[in-house]
Amino acid sequence: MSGVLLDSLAAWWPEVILSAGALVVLLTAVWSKRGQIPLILSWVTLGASAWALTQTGVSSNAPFFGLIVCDGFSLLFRWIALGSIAITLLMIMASQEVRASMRGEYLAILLLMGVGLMLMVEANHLLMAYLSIEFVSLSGYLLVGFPDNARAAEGALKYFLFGALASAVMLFGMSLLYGMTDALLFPELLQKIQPAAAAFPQGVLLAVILLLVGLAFKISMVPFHLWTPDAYEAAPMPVAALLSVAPKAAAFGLLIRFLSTLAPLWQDLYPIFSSLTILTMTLGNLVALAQTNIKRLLAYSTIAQAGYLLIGITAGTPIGVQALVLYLIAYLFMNFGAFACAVAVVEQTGSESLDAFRGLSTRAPVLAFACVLFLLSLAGIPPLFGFMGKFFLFGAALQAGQTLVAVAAVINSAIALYYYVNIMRLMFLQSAGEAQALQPVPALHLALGVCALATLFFGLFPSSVLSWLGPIRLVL
Amino acid sequence: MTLRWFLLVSHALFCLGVFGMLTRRNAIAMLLSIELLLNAAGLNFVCFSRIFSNAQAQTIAFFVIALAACEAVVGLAIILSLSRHAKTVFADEAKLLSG
Amino acid sequence: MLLTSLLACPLLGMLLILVLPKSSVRWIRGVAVVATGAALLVGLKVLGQFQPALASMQFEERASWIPQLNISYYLGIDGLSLPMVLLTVLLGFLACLASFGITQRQKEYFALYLLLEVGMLGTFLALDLFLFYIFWEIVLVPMYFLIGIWGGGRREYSAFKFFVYTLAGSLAMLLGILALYLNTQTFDLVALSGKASQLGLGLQKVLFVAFFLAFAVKVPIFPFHTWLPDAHVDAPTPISVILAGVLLKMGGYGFFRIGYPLFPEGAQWFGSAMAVLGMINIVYGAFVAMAQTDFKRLVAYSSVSHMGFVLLGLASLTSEGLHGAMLQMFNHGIITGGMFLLVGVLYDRAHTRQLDAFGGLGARVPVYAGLLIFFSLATLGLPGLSGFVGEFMAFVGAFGVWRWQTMVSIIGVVIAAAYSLRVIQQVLLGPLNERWASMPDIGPREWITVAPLVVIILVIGIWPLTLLHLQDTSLQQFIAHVTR
Amino acid sequence: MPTGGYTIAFVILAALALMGAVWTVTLRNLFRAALSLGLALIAVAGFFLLLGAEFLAFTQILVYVGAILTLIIFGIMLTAKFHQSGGSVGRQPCGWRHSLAGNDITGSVVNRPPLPAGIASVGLFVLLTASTWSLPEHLPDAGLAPTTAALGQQLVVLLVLPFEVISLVILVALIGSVALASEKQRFSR
Amino acid sequence: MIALLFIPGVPLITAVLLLLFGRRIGKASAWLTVLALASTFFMTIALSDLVFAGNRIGFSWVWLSQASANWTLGLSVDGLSWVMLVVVTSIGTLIALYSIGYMHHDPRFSRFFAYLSLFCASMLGLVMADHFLLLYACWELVGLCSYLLISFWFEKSAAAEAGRKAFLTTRIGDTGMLLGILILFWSSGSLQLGNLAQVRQTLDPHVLTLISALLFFGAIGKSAQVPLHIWLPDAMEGPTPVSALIHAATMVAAGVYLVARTFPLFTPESLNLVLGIGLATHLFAATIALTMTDIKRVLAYSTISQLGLMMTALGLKAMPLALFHLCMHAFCKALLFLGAGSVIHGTHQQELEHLRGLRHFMPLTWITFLIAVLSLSGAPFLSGFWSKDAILLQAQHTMSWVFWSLVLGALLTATYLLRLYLRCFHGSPSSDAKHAHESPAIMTAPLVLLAIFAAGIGLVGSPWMHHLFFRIIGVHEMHEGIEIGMVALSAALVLGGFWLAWQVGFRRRQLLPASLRPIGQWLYQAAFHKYYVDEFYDKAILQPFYAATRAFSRFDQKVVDGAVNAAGSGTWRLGQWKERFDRLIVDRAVNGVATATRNLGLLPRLIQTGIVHPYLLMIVVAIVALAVGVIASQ
Repeated sequence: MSGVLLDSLAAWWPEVILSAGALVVLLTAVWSKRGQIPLILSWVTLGASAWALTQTGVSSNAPFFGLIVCDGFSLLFRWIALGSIAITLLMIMASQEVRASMRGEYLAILLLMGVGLMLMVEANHLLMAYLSIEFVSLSGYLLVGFPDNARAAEGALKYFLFGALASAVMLFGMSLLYGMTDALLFPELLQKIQPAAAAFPQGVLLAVILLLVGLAFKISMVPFHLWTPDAYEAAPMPVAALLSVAPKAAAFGLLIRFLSTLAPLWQDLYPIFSSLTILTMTLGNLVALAQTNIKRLLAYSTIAQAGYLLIGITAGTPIGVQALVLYLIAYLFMNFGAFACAVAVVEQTGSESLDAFRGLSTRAPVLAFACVLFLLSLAGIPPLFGFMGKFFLFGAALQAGQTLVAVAAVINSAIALYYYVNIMRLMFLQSAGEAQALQPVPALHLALGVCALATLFFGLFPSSVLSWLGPIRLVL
Repeated sequence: MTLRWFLLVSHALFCLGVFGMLTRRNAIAMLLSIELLLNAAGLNFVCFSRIFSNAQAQTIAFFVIALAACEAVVGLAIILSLSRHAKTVFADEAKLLSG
Repeated sequence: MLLTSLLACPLLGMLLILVLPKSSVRWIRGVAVVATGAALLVGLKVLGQFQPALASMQFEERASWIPQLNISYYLGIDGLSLPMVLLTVLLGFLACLASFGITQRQKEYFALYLLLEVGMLGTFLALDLFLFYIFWEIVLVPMYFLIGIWGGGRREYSAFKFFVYTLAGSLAMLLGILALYLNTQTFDLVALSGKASQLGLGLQKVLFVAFFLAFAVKVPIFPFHTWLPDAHVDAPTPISVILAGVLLKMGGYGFFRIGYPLFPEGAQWFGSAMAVLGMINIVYGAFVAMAQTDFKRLVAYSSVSHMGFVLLGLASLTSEGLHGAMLQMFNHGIITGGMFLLVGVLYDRAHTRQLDAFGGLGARVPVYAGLLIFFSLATLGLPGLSGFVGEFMAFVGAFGVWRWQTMVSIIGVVIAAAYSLRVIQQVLLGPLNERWASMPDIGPREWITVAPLVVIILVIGIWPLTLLHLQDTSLQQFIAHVTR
Repeated sequence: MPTGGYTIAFVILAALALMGAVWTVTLRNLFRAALSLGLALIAVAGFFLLLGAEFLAFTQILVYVGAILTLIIFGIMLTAKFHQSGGSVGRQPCGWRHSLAGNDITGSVVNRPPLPAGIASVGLFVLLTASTWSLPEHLPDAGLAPTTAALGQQLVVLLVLPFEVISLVILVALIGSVALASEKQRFSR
Repeated sequence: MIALLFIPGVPLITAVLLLLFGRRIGKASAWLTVLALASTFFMTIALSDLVFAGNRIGFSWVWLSQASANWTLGLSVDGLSWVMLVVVTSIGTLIALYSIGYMHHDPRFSRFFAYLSLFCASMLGLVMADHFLLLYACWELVGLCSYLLISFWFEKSAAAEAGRKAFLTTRIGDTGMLLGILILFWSSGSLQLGNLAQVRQTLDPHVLTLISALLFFGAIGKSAQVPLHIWLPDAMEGPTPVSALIHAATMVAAGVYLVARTFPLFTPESLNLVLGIGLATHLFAATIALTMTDIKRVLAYSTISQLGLMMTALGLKAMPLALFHLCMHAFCKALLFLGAGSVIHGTHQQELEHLRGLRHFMPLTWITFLIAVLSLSGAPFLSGFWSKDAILLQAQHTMSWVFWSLVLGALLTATYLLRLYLRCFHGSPSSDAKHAHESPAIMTAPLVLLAIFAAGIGLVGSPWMHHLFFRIIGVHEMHEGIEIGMVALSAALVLGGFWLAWQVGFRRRQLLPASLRPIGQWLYQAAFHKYYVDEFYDKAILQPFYAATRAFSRFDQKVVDGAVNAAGSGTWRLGQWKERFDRLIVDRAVNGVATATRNLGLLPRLIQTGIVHPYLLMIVVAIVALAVGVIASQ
């Protein structure tokens, strides 16, 4: 018995370290309300967890009695989760807005959210899936609501209400699915879904759709995207950045795992996915066109990006999944980078309007340059990382015969160019006027540097990332 | 006595919860509706656990209760925060966000 | 390593400029000139070592880049790309000299300029489809900024229009590249020309159209041309030169390197449409050019007209027609490049480009007048100057295949004469407009930028074989491959 | 339990649960709505009993009715002065007593128009019922129901991971809520 | 024979030198030009032995592609081209000489000679070309030089405009020629000029007709035939030596030369076309010449008319005669123009109103002018007589109506020429004429030399010299002897013309009966206004053309570009609309009409407000819809 647990723990050390570190941070926070100690401890925790993650081998047997799996697929997502937390931490350090109300609790919740994120991609059991989603959601609501102002509270409330409904619907779907299959573990589910679907065709499909709603909500898939702009706008920028990347990535991981479990139903589900994929990117892009607030613009941009990511799922092939993961990694860097730029601008100008970017090339050349890099990468211009991701995604769609999706994606890329280039236009083509030069913030520049370097380097030399994707063998 | 009737009840609870979510303007009232939703799901799990004689499904209902508590706590905290800042508990009256 | 060093010259120059302080304008300019000059020298060295009799790729360089996808860093030159490379390094150098007139944000300007040159050269050198696409797209970004920051008029609008238009086209190509790869498992252009032409006719058609869209925007082919007048007009002079001189050629080169060899049947299926489009370009562009009152706009539309000959020549798939198309691309780069330089000279002095604002400058600035007349005559296709040879050969090649299209296109020649003469007349002839009574004649730096072009126009016009023999072998092989 | 009694119990519980639920979502008085929720929750606990899940039934009553509902009622009272729509804060004296009496919570402003929501909910209900109608109908004997002991076994052995995780979740919820709901001025100044 | 390259090469190099260093060379540039042209003349003469022996001297080089022999360009000299060479080089040299005096004070003196050399080089190239491509190239180049020289005094708007008109009008003709060349290439595969006779054998007659008609279209433009004649009168804006060389003697005759050179391609049908156009031009231009009052314009229309005559001869299949007339006309007309130039130089006037009685003040000019007039009018035994006489004879043998038309034409020719002559040199001197002075020797010397040619050169084609001219160009069966009737006719025509000119043109008598006078007046007005052809072209072609260009331009901006912009802004609006949809429509749709009306008043606020419930409702509706969709589609 304890042998099983010990074995299981061997694969789970990163999460254990993260949880323990979070508790320690929480404790120290009680003593030093505003000191640097919690922050340092957080970094130590993250470092230790990352180190543990490097030591974690890919195990084929599922730890904790099969409740979770620590395969190559989840390993990548765990890295994404850790990376997101780390970059968010950097941005928090740089953000005056957050530092003003930053407390140990904040950091602890952030670290614990990391545990939730990792669990999401490891989940191999309906309960674990639900639990981890709730874990991430609850910490998300709290992080959004943390700043001591009405806007944050309002955003948190909205986020909470939408999220609660979505997860409740999902739970209900899970209950129905269980009722028709008598299976809670994913492998078991995979075996029993076929007979169940034969016996209760409508019931199973309904259950699956209810179940997918929760995940669709997390990845801001249209029509479950409506919370996104409000929550991002309300949240402090670093948190918005985190929400735009980490839960989304984890939800994609879980979604893929779910769908590979429900593979026999894919034929029935894929029309939904292909149409919603097109809808998501189109709507995200079109609405982003009309935005004048940088946070909202980025929010809609992330919706559109989710649409691109969904292509990987729509394709339903191993290549598709690999492309999705590749794009997620790219997305991690470029989206965080874009948010980091926004943090720098919003923090120092106090304005969330796009006009705050005016003349940035003279006010903060390095920042502007990095920002261009991220925007171009988001727009999918080679040789940046984002392009590589898109290249694979489009290729996967074509390979799967989803020409319509690929064409829609291409048209959307052209539309999206408008609002990305619009920011570039403001930064470089417009004169700064009265606006002040920006002061460089070291932590932020570190975050920017890391993201920019990754965006450029992996764009030029993607083969290393591609080799990480090799182990992914999930098929929908 | 058949499963169908239990399911009817749970579905009814679920849909009433949804109805509440859609009609209640007061955030706390919406919180109440969420509890209804979760209960409906819990009831389902217990029903099915009974059918399949699966103890694990029952424990899920247990976890659901715990998570419902967490949600209620977080939701209330947010509502309190909002009421302190915006002096309202009406979900659609908070209008600082522009969308 | 010759070709890599060709790419490295501007790239290193760009990196060097990035680390130079913003204020040392003199150094920045120096670095840019040295970088582009070095590229020019390397280009000439390539020309010297190039063996025209070989049909295969020369100076090949290959290194694995993304092994998972069979993508390699694969460069090479043959008779089709060599003229384009020469054009690029030459105009790159001359336009760099012409860029000394840029008075603000020089560091950014020259860095972007050199990046642009890297992209253009890479496009012409790449033999890996993926690499080609990367370079193709790299060109967009610096161009956007170069027009948008240093341009005039509605520069933001024009820059964006250029960006979006071209990107939209390239995205179609991206899909095409992917589909091609999925069917052939390679990006190697040399291998592809063997493999892809085995594809079914239906697929070839679809792929050809996908690539066509990308190239059509760049060429530009009616109705995808409207970015061009705006971009040309609002770009600063050196960038107009590059835009007209090199960027448009990327589209035509794309047809030669990819569109036709990879999808011969598709291309032949598209041939009649291509001929009609070429005809429309020629006549329509000329008509619209005739109505322009802005000098640059007129030249821009004349580009549309002239690039039509490339299409016409391409559509013919005859030796003469293809020679003509290739030659026309080169010539157009030289002639229109020079034309834009001259417009720039005038604009620097007068700060207007309205044709009717001038008049009688012929007596005031005789050297400039001579040059303008020379380039105008080259534009209208006067025999003895290079423009004629390309147009004539395109006509000769196309006439046997696309009879009535060619006949209609000949109207374009007349209108070309009409608008070219109109330029001469409105700017140079008639009584001198007193506003310009003290206008200085062309200066030494401007002379240096234009003089090589004059020589090239004359040399090719009189002795086209200088250029034609470089591409002859490759073109013969091209024809044999496409029409097999 | 004989079938007849079972059915009667079921009917009574169902009636209670639905009544409680309907009141929860329709009563204008929030305090009463909360109490109605309590009624529904107790009815559900009754169902748990009927289904042989005694432990869960007790948990339900303890945690839900005992803790959550109490918490919510406290929440209602804490925010009582804002339970009036239109942002007319402080226009008239109103405290939790008033809200308990249902005096100040007036008219249509409490709820949104019910028709579209009703249609949607009924649609959902029809959908759910229709698609699960074909599920097997029989309920096995009570003797086969999992016992509390089995439940405990599950919790500490097989489900030890979620058990630990939910403690983390609760931790997050608690520290977050405390931080969020408390007056923060003294921390942030 | 690579030495052939020198013939066009020497003037070309001169031109390049003058273009580059003209200002430094200064006045010497004129002499350089004269030297160059004279040397080409002597080179041409040096070739005479070979040519007289009936040889075809050639030199060719690979031009475009080694792969195909079609693109081997070449120069060659045979009798036909040799004759043209002689004309061009001799007249060119003399006119260059003349120009030294005429252009003496011009600020762009060297530039003028540069252009002149360039023209001669191109013209020589045209004449010697052994390949259609080279021919076409030189054809365009002479057009260019014509343009440059017409617009030489570009400060005058009229001159600038005239140059452009000339270039464009001829270019229209050139496109026809280009098309003809293209058809020829694709039907025969060869563009060599040397083997046209063989080509003729292999081609379908209809194709031949098409090709030759198109080539002739080029000739129409260059030789200012109806309907493309409009440019030549305007071209008189150029300096007079230019008019003499380019627009009288050489370039305009290139059209005739082209038809002569490609004569084997012409079929009876196309020759009929040539005949028709030529004859129409001949008479048409002659009538206009009768009414013109500008000395150079009279000559210009005369040129058009005479070119028409040559075309007529070609149409009568009398190619050698046409060529003969070409040469004779070249000398006469060059002389006439130079005389006119001398008059203008001496009086600074070119309107006949202001020129009277010049013979006393400009005797040399007067005499030479008279010789030219008589010669061109066909006074017996002068040069013009021989050529015109032969053509008349030919017409008489073939078609009598042509003959009578030509007789009429000859009468008109004599009339307008003598009218011109009389009004210039006779009568009481006008005020301008009184200040006139004879031109310097550098100008009169060429006049005298040309006068000798104009009077006597015709003998080379006369029976008296055994039709030497025709033998040179390879025609051996000419009928010997002089027909007395023809001589008499010619003399009668000259006399008749003189009488008319004297009565009507000089003394302004009304010869017509009163009843016919309105018609005469009407005809006169029509001719005086050049039959309103310019106006017609302006209304029927130019204005519509400009309107079309503007329409195209508007189309480009409004429709093509507009579509793009509309797509762009449409997307943008769609974005805004979709956002509104999110915010507003969802809300309204779900709340029903009643709520919607209620919300109308609150519209601005609603846009501002984050709406929770409609979003939630949308989620629920979406769930239901998705589920129903999936289940239904199962």
